[in-house]
This record gives sequence, C-alpha cells and structure tokens, in this order.
Amino acid sequence: MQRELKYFQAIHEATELCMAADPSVYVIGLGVTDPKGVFGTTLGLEQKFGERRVMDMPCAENGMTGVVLGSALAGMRPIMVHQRIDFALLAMEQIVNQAAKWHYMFGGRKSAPLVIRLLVGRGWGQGPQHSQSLHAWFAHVPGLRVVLPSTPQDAKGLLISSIEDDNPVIFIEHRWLHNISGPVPEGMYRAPLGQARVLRRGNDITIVALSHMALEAHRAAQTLAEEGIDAEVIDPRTIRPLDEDTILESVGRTGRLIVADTSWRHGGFAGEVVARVAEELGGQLKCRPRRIALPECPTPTSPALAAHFYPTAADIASAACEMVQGRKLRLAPASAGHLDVPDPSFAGPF
Amino acid sequence: MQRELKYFQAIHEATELCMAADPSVYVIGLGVTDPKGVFGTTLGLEQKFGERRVMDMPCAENGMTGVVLGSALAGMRPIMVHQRIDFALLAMEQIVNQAAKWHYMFGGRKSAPLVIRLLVGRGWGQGPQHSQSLHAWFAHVPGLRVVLPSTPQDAKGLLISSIEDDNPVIFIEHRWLHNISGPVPEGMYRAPLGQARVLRRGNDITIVALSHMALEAHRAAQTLAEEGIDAEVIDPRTIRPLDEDTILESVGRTGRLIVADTSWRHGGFAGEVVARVAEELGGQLKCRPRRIALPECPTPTSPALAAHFYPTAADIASAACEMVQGRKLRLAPASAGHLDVPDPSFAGPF
Amino acid sequence: MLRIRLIEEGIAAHYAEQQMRCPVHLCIGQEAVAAGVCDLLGRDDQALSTHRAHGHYLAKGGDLPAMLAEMHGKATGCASGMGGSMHLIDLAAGFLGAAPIVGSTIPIAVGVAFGAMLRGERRVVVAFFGEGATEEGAFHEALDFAALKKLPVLFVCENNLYSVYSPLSVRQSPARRVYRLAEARGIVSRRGDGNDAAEVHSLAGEALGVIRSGGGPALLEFDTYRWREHCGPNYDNNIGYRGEDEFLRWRALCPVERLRVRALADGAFDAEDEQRWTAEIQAEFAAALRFAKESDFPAPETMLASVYAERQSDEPTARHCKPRAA
Amino acid sequence: MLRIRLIEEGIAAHYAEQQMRCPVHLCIGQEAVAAGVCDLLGRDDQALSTHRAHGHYLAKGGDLPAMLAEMHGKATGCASGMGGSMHLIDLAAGFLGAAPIVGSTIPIAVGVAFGAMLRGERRVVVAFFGEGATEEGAFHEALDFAALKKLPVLFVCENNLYSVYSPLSVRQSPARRVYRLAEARGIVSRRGDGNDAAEVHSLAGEALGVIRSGGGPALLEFDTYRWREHCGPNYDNNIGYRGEDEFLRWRALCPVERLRVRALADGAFDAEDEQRWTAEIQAEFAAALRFAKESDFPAPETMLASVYAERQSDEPTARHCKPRAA
Ligand SMILES: Cc1ncc(C[n+]2csc(CCOP(=O)(O)OP(=O)(O)O)c2C)c(N)n1
Ligand SMILES: Cc1ncc(C[n+]2csc(CCOP(=O)(O)OP(=O)(O)O)c2C)c(N)n1
Ligand SMILES: [Mg+2]
Ligand SMILES: [Mg+2]
Repeated sequence: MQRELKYFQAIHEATELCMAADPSVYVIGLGVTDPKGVFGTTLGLEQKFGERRVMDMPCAENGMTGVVLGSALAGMRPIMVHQRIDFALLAMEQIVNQAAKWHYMFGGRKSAPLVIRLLVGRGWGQGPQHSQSLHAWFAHVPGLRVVLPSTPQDAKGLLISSIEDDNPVIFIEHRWLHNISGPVPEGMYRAPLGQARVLRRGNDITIVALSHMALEAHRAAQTLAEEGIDAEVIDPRTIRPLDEDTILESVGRTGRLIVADTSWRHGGFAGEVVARVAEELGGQLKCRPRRIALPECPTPTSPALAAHFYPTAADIASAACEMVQGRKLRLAPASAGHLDVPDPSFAGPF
Repeated sequence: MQRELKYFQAIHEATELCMAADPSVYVIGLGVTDPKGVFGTTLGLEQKFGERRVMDMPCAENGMTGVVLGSALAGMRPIMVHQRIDFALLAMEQIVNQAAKWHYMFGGRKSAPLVIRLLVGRGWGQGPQHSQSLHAWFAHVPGLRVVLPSTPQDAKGLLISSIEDDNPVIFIEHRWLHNISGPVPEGMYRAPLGQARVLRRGNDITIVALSHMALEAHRAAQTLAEEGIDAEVIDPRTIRPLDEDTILESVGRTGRLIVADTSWRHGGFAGEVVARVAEELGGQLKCRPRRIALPECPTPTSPALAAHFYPTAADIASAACEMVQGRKLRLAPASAGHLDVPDPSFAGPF
Repeated sequence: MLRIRLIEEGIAAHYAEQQMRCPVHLCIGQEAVAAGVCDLLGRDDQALSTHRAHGHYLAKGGDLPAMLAEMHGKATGCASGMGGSMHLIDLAAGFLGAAPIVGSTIPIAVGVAFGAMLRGERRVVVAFFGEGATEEGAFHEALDFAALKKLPVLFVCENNLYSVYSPLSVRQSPARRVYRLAEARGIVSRRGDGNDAAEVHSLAGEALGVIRSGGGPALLEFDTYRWREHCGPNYDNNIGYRGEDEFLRWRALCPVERLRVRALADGAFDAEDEQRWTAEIQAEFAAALRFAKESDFPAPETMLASVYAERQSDEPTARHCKPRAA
Repeated sequence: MLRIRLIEEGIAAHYAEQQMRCPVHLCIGQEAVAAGVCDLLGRDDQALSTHRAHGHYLAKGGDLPAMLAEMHGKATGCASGMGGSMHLIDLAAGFLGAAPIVGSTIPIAVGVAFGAMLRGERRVVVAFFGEGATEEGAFHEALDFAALKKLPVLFVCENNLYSVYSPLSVRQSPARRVYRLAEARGIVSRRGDGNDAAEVHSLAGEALGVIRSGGGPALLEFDTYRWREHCGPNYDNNIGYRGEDEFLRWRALCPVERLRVRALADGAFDAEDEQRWTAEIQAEFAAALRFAKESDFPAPETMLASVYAERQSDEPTARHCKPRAA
C-alpha cells in the first residue's frame, strides 16, 4: 500500500529533499522559521539545514524579491514564500519586469532559477485582502512558469521540478489543499511542468479544474456518476505552459467543457481554456462551454456571504447535468456545518 | 465640418475641461509639469491651473498611489499619470488591494474616485521593460474600471466619464495613438463606460480590436473591402465593464470572430472575448474564432525583431480572408520604412 | 485605556465561541499609545490603522456595537460585514479605515492629509502602524512625501518587538531606529515609552504642537509589547518564539496598571470610581455584544451591491454639465 | 574617464544617423564617479546599474564593441540585441546587468552580494544609481537588508539634481540627504564631490576598506551633473527645466578637465600622452562602431529562443538525481 501524506507534508518533503541534494537551494520568507512554519510546510527545516539556508526576512516583499533574484544570479536557487498572494502584489515589479525577463533581456546570458510559493487564503474572514487567486496574471507573462498542484503527489513532484527548473516559477498553493491526504511516493521524483493530470477518466463531459477546484470537480464527478454521467476531470497542473493537447483530446472526445477556476471569471484563466477549445475544436462541441468561477466582487468577509461567494462541487455537478442531460440536478441538501472551513480539523482563523 | 484634434490633444482638452468644471480634479505624475508634458497631454496645465492642481511627484509609484487614493478619500478627484504601465507594476498593491476594494471592503461607506492614466510604450527600442500592455490584469479585478480608447473622440469622451466616475478607473493610452487625428466635438461630452463602439459596420466577419489594434483592424477592413470582404470592426473601449451585447449581436450576424489585442495571447483579454462568444453563441459560428496577439516573449529591443513581434493590419486581413473566403490573401508588399515608428513625425526614442 | 483593555478582554473571552469568524489582532498591552494620542485629537482630526486596529478605532471614538457586529459578520457592522476585524471604519468619528496589508495605510493616511491640504481643510491625520511596517518601502515613500509637502501627519509607530513571530533581530539591523529614519528627512521625531500613558500624552502633545503650527509632519516611536498571540485570543509564550520571562517583564510594565497606580496616588480617581467605570464598560460591552449577536447577517443580494460606487444624483453627470463651448 | 567621455561623445555624434534605434542616456559630466569607483574594483567584484549605465559598464571593463552592437540592435550585442542601451551586461567583466526601472537593480545588487555570501565567495558588489532612485521604496528595502546581513555592498548614488526634467525641489524635502538615510541604518556613508575624480577615488577607497574588512555595506553620495538631455544626444538647457547658467557652472567643474589639469601639473602625464590616448580611444571607438554597423541583425527565429533557460545537460535533472529513499 502506498504511503499517504498530507499536501503540506508533501511540500515539506520536496523542499527537504531538494535542499539535501543541492546546497544552493535555500528558503526565505516571512515566518518560514517560526513555530507555525507556514502551515507546517517549512517546519523544522531551519533546525535541519541551519539558519543560512532557511531564514526569515524583513517585511519588504518588493525589495526582498529583488534580493532573491540577485542571489539566483549569484548561483543560488532560492525558494521564496509569501503567506498570501495578496502580499506579493508588492513584488510584481521585481517578479514581472525583472525576474521573468532577466534571461531574455540579456540575450540568454544568465538564468534566474527561483521559486516563489504563493498561498491563496480562504475562509474565516480572510476577506478582500487575504484571499485573492491571481494566477491568471502570472500566466499572462512570458518568462514565468506557473504551477498550481491539487494533490499531495503532484505538490511534491511539481515542487521538485520547479526547484530544479532554471527559470522563475510561481508555485501556487490553495490554503484548503494543505490538509488533504493522498498517496505520495518516497524519494525524489518529478512531475513534468507542462503536462496535465487526468484525475478521472470519463466520456460524457470534460471538467478542467484549477487548484482547489480540482477537488470540487472530483467530488462533482462522483455525484455525476451516481446520475449516470461519466465526467472526465483534468487538472492542468501548470497554466504556463498549458498542456493544451490533453484538454483538446478530452474535449474532442466528450464534446462538452466546463472550466472551474478559483478566481474571478472575467479576465480569468478559465477564459483562456475556453478560448483554446473554441479556437481548436470550434464546431465540434455538443453544447456551449461553461465557466464556474467567482462572482465579480472582492471576497466578502462575513461567513454569511462566503457560502454564496465560493462555487462548490454542487455548482459544477448541476452545470454538468444540464449540459449532458438537459435537466436540473436534484442534490441532497449540502451537509450541515459551516461553509467557511475546509475540514473539521480547521479551527480558524488562517 | 467637424474640428479635428490629435489624440493627445483630446486627452489634454478633457483634462482641462474637467479641471475647469470641478476644483477637486487635480493631476499628478512624474513629468506632468515638465517641458514635454507627457507627450503633450498635460502641457500648459500647470500654467493655467497652478502648481497646487498640476504637480510632479517623487519617483515612488507605490507610495504615491496610496497618497493619491488617500486624497480621493479626502474628497479630491485625482488623475495620476504613469508614462509606462511597466512603472505601475510597483503600485499594484495600492491599486488592486486598496483602491479597487476600498468601497467594497468598508461596506460602501466611502468611494475612491481616481483615474490612473497608464501609457503603453512601443518602438525605438522601448524593449522588455517599457512596452507592456497589461490591461488584462486590471480587467480581472472587480472594483476597477478599465478604459482603452482608440480614437481622439473617445479619448476625450471616455476620459471625461472616467474623471467623473466615482470609482478607480484605469485609463490606458497606447503611445502610437497619441498622434493620430480625428474629429473631436468641442466642450463637455461623455462616452459611456461599458459601451463598445462599432468603428465599421460589416456583415462577413467581426473583428474585435483593442486600443492600437483597433487602428490596425480598421486598416485591415479597408484592405478586405477591396477583396470583397465586408468586415465589422468593434472597439470595446472598456474591458471592465465589457459590452458583451454589441459583440454578441455582431458575431451572431457575421458568424465569424477575430480578436486583436496589443498584449500576449496566453492569458490575455482576447481570450475573454473568445470565451464569451463561445459560451453564448457556441454552435452558431461559421468557423473557428481566432486571436491576433503578441508572440509569447518579452518585447525584443532590436528593430530587426520588432517587425516580427508586433502583428499588423496585414496579419488581421490575412486571417480574415482565410476565414471568410478560405484563401490566402496576396498583399502588396508592406510600405517601405521602419516598422518601429508610428508615423513619419516620430523621431524616437519615446 | 481601561475601556480598550476590558473590551479586548471581552472579545478574547468570547472568541472561542466561534461566532467571530475572522482573524482578530488584540492590542492588550499596547493600549496607552492609542489612548494617549487620540486623547489629543479633535473630531475633525482623522486616523487610519492596520490589522491591529481595535484600540485606535475605539480611542478615536469609533462605535463599539458596530465594531463587534463587524467582527460577527453582521449587516449592522461598521463595514456592513464586508470587512471584519481587519477593516474597521467609522467616518463620523474620523476613523477613516484600517486595512491589514502591512504598511499600506501609511501612504493612504498621508494622502488624506494631502487631500485635506488641497481642499484648504485644517486637520491632523494620524497613521498608526507597527515597527514591521517600517520595513516596507511604502513607509519610506510616505515619509518622504509628507516631508516634501510639510503635511499635517502624525506617524505613530508601536514598536512591540515582533512582526507575527519574528523578532527584530531577523528583520532589522541593531543600529536601525525608526525615529532616526524620519530625522534623516528632517521630520521631528521622538522615541518614548509606549507603556507610559503620561509620556505618550506629553510626546504626542509636543508633536501635535509642531504639526498644528505648520511645522510639517512628526513621528513618534513607542516601545511597547503585545501580550497575547499575534492573531487570536490566547497567550502563546510557550510556543517558542519568545520567552515567558520577557512577557512577565513587560506585563510588569502594564500601561493600564501604571496609569491606575499613578491616578490613585494623585487622587485623580478613587477605587470607587474605578469600580463604577469597570462596571459601566462591562455593561456597555455586554450590550454591544448582544447587539452584534442579535443583528442579522447581510442578505445574499448585498454581496454584489457595493463593488462600485454609483453617483447619487439621478442625472449622473449633472455636476459637471456646463460645457465651456457651445 | 577620458575614454568614457570620448565614447559617449562618439555615440552622441552618431546617434542622429538613427541607426541606434533605442533610448540612450549619456553620462557626460558624471564620468568621475564610474571611473573613480571602478578603478578600485577587482575582476571578481561585480557591479549593476541603471538606464544610465554606459560609464559604469565601460569603467568596469565591459566590452565596447558589444556595447555599441547592442545599441545598434545587432546579434553581436552584449545582450544579443534583446536589450539595447538600457540593458547592458558583461559577465566576464563582472558587470552583471543594468535595467531601466528606477531603483529596481539596487535590491538585485544586494541579492547578488547575499548570494555570494551564502556561497562563501568574497567579493564586493557595487550598485550604481541616481538620486531619483532613492525615492523608490526598493532602495530603502535594499539598504535595510544589506545592513541587516552586513553585506559587502557599495551603494553609489550619483546625485545629478534631476530625475528626467524634475528638479530635486519637487521630489525631496530640502532637509533630506541620501547619505543620512543610510546612516540611520548604521551604514557607513559619505557625501562627496562627484566631479572630482581624486575625491571619488579616496572616498571609494575608504568605503571599500570598511566593506572588505567585514564592516558591512557603505554608501557614497556624489554631487554631479548631467550635461546633455536626460535621454538622447543633445543639449537641452533651452527647453525650460534648467538654465544655461546652471549648466555653465557645472561645466566649469568638468571632471575630465579637472583631472587633466591636475595630472598635467603633477606630471602624471603630458600633452603628448594625452594626444596619443585620445587618438587611441577614437580609433578604438571607430573600430567598435564599424563592428556594430557591420554586424548582422538577429535572425527572426532568435526572437522566441531565449524566453526560458534550458538545462544544459541532456538528462534534464541529472544533477539532483540521487533519491534519498529507495
Ligand atoms: C504586505 C504584508 N506582508 C505580510 C503580512 C502578514 N502580516 C500580518 S500582520 C504582520 C506583522 C506586522 O508587524 P508590525 O507591523 O510590527 O505589527 P504588529 O502585528 O506587531 O502590531 C504581518 C507580517 C501582511 N499582512 N502584509
Ligand atoms: C519606476 C520608474 N519610474 C519612472 C521611470 C522613468 N524614468 C526613467 S529615468 C528616470 C530618472 C531617474 O532619475 P535618477 O535616478 O536621478 O537618474 P538620472 O537619470 O538622473 O541618472 C525616470 C523617472 C522609470 N524608468 N522607472
Ligand atoms: Mg510589531
Ligand atoms: Mg538624477
């Protein structure tokens, strides 16, 4: 039987393995050495590798991104961690103007191998400034790679590939994935950057789902199976590069497409997926594609509104049912309990 | 006969009119009072309105955006100018976390009326860090409005509407539009935010084109007319909100869609337009939609590469010809002259 | 000050009920700064703050029931439930807003003062922030602009030695002092004991004197200490980032207790006053908490209602309608 | 220094041909800083700069033909034509890069020093920048981190009074001095005459002494003046943002001339040496220009070639291939 780890443990293990294998890998970020260790992902690393390889930093996201980039130019392989994407907005200049373009704008003379781990917050009143999921921005920028694993196994394999990659990699972790469990092989292994994972095979409809929505899509597929609908669930895993082939092959077969995203619909990455399919498969679809994404407002803090803000498996399943069978889905009432926590172990607020 | 103005003069006139009408309007930005006056758009305003209403600022884009936001909360209506979008990357935190969300996150108690004018550079070795066109980022953010006029008349009407709007408005001006001429009515008038302009009516194909690409699309339509193809050209003018209706009506009629954007294709706004059409008109298209956008690399500086980097009217026309008539278009060889200047009056470098 | 303490303790006591479903950053141990500074502000003066805003909001006169309702995510909250504990606002009290991105409200506060200056309004704007925020570029850019325009801004830095669990030693060089950074711009700056309400009061008085007489901005750096965990109601001296002994040293310097002892000695109030006040505050808190709990949650349709501000008038552009040319 | 001057003048003379189709920011008038500082650097030491980088690149030993080819957009350029004048690089010479976003290369330079420290390499990294860059938060964040980690960074600020056409008065309060901002972090800082090569040399020598002996970073602020327009080959004292008189005052303080006069007086060189050098440099420039003009433009297919770095080895992940567990 395969060993199971939680997603946060998989991140931890990947980091630890890469640090052991390559002395140029180091970890830096607010709180990476503190007692919480970024939701456990960096816990104990300082004790193991020393304070020169795992370190806290000043609250200066922009400048410190420049520092991290500079250290990469000097031959290090930094892993920078921000506890929220929202904080990294301070660092867009360094990430997008400098790091993403360094290799290109100097004619390929120097690469900038660095990983920036960005966490997406959710629940317990994270509110408008602690919950954004801006992967679409990064996906738009040539020179970056953008990775958002949804399973523990991929979290580990993709983080290893990201650390070993010679380019700036944006590695996005949804907070509600940190505590999910799944099989994780031991030792070093790599998941390729630019290859989607088919989470479930099916022939009636293709659901492309990003990050935490992959989980919701998987749940939706189970519900749909009970209704006689055989859904294929694809987690693109990286959205720059995007594995178009896997998606097109699937939609070519099922003729139906739902894209589920953790961010806003308008101008979001789900639109890119729909556009690709429209461009390549145009008339072959059996029905119109759909996007399931956030409504067009900042994240409201009140838990009473969170339930209306975040789409769930039920939304995906209903849409799929309409698309495949042309009927409304009757769902059992959602399980009791609060909609602002990922699982019962979560006791708020972060 | 209608009066003609250049685009930069239209921007200037809108600013001047709004400043005269409302004492709370003021202009701030690097170089707004200097002898170049941001390509003429702010020239003479300081002399007319005084240094308390038109002012230079420190080179501190992030902090100054916070300052501008604060002044809006105090009752002013600031117009902030950045000579390149690339510089505004420093200010994403203030724009996106603070300004865009201020009204919402305090339950609507306080609005943040401010306009941020962002210029897109092009030509003469502007290169990787002086030429980005990141409107798609802003379009993704609820709370912002995003405006990118392509004609002098709209530049004026939309800037007036933007200044009068009670929300943060991102106003994007492509550098290669500043010197185009067109009819501009005198006095105050408003172009609505959220309404596309049909630049040319036609029934064979719909070309949705943003900012400077609207010009290229219009040129393409002329070429196409000579080939017997009747293209409709739509400039959405604002991409948040997006006037979906005008686009859908048009594509519903023509059955064909090209979207031409000034930014990269992957994760860009053109994808949003294609996705909307796919979602709403699915099976009704006569052929697959296409995007015309930048190749997936930073802007190369060498003029020898610029010609390959920026798509032109010819690219749009060829695509349209293939889509409508299924044949390659034979184009007269491109007019002599450099491809890194907008018009003969341009003598570099900015 | 006692009021802030008791209210924060009240929040801490009720937080475990999981009805306040948002992060809370208590200011217990740091009350003297908020109280000492705000005591000298008028209604027209304004303030902005950070994630740790309860004390500033209350000291500036912010509405208590609306604050507790906000923390409960209720429609009656000071931000209609949209913001939670980290987004407090009370315009009537001159508390213009708090937001939790470290450093970001500092330039906004400077901008509020700048806007007021442009409008010819006379008021002081106070920016409250922690020493962690002085590491952000935004702080430096804000200082620079306030100095350039001689704006009536009082920068108040509460140096509580920590940013979350990170001690100063991993973030700032030992030689660095916040107040010296302001001095290097020619800004009047002082450092003081943030646990001594009288000292806060007197330094703030001096600084406000400079500002009000047109001398430009001033900065005050106050040494103080947060008693409870960074975020949440508990003590966390056991988890490893700081020691119980350090905490006890600081607790012995309790700002509330020090003021109390002095006031009792001075005869400014007596034990009976104190008991009465305590009872009054506790009753006020209980009533506010009841209000918060009994209030309704925001209706689902409000979720999309306030993304954009709409012009109030029917004629959307009436205000600007006089064209200059025919 | 003379070499920088003559090369910049050569660029200015040929710019109007419109073959250098990219912005150029000449450093004529400011050469002493680049020359005086770089003279004291070893090959292992490294430097980064800004939009106004020609002088720093050349003084650090950057390849001249590759620089001119870059400005001509040629494949033989130091950045293969991808960057232009604002993106110079010469790794062999220790010139790690220049980029035109104001302030942004300062933290990157600090990071290079930090990386070197982590790798146990001993070298000094110099960050060249203008006084405008000190207004950016990035500068402050970079200073803080360098001070915190005691990094071997020399911050060199060329204060030429202007940021594009904007004088200091609209950007910085009169009391603000760059070197005092560094002092407030405990960083050794000096201000000096940037038009006096000897003074630059001696202050840089002292600062490098501190840095090399482990004393942490140092900052030097040099007063100087740009003679030509902000961007481009011309004089622009007539367009209104500064006066001819101010320019003439500064031209009288020409760094090249001052060094020349002193050297001739000292007998360090004579008129004949001078003539010979001038001729040599002009020949060098002419040859480099010819090289630039004759070089090929990059082929279209190179446009997409270097967006991403590819691992060199065939086995893409060989380096890390030893799994710890079976
Ligand atoms: C830009 C940004 N970075 C990081 C955080 C995470 N964070 C929240 S509070 C905090 C501590 C800030 O310390 P300080 O300013 O001293 O305030 P204190 O909590 O001590 O009152 C941090 C780092 C944030 N909210 N914003
Ligand atoms: C972030 C950013 N803002 C604005 C600009 C436009 N700009 C280019 S050079 C320059 C002047 C900077 O002044 P300074 O640092 O003193 O350098 P100098 O040109 O005087 O050498 C400015 C503002 C830019 N390149 N980057
Ligand atoms: Mg603190
Ligand atoms: Mg300067």
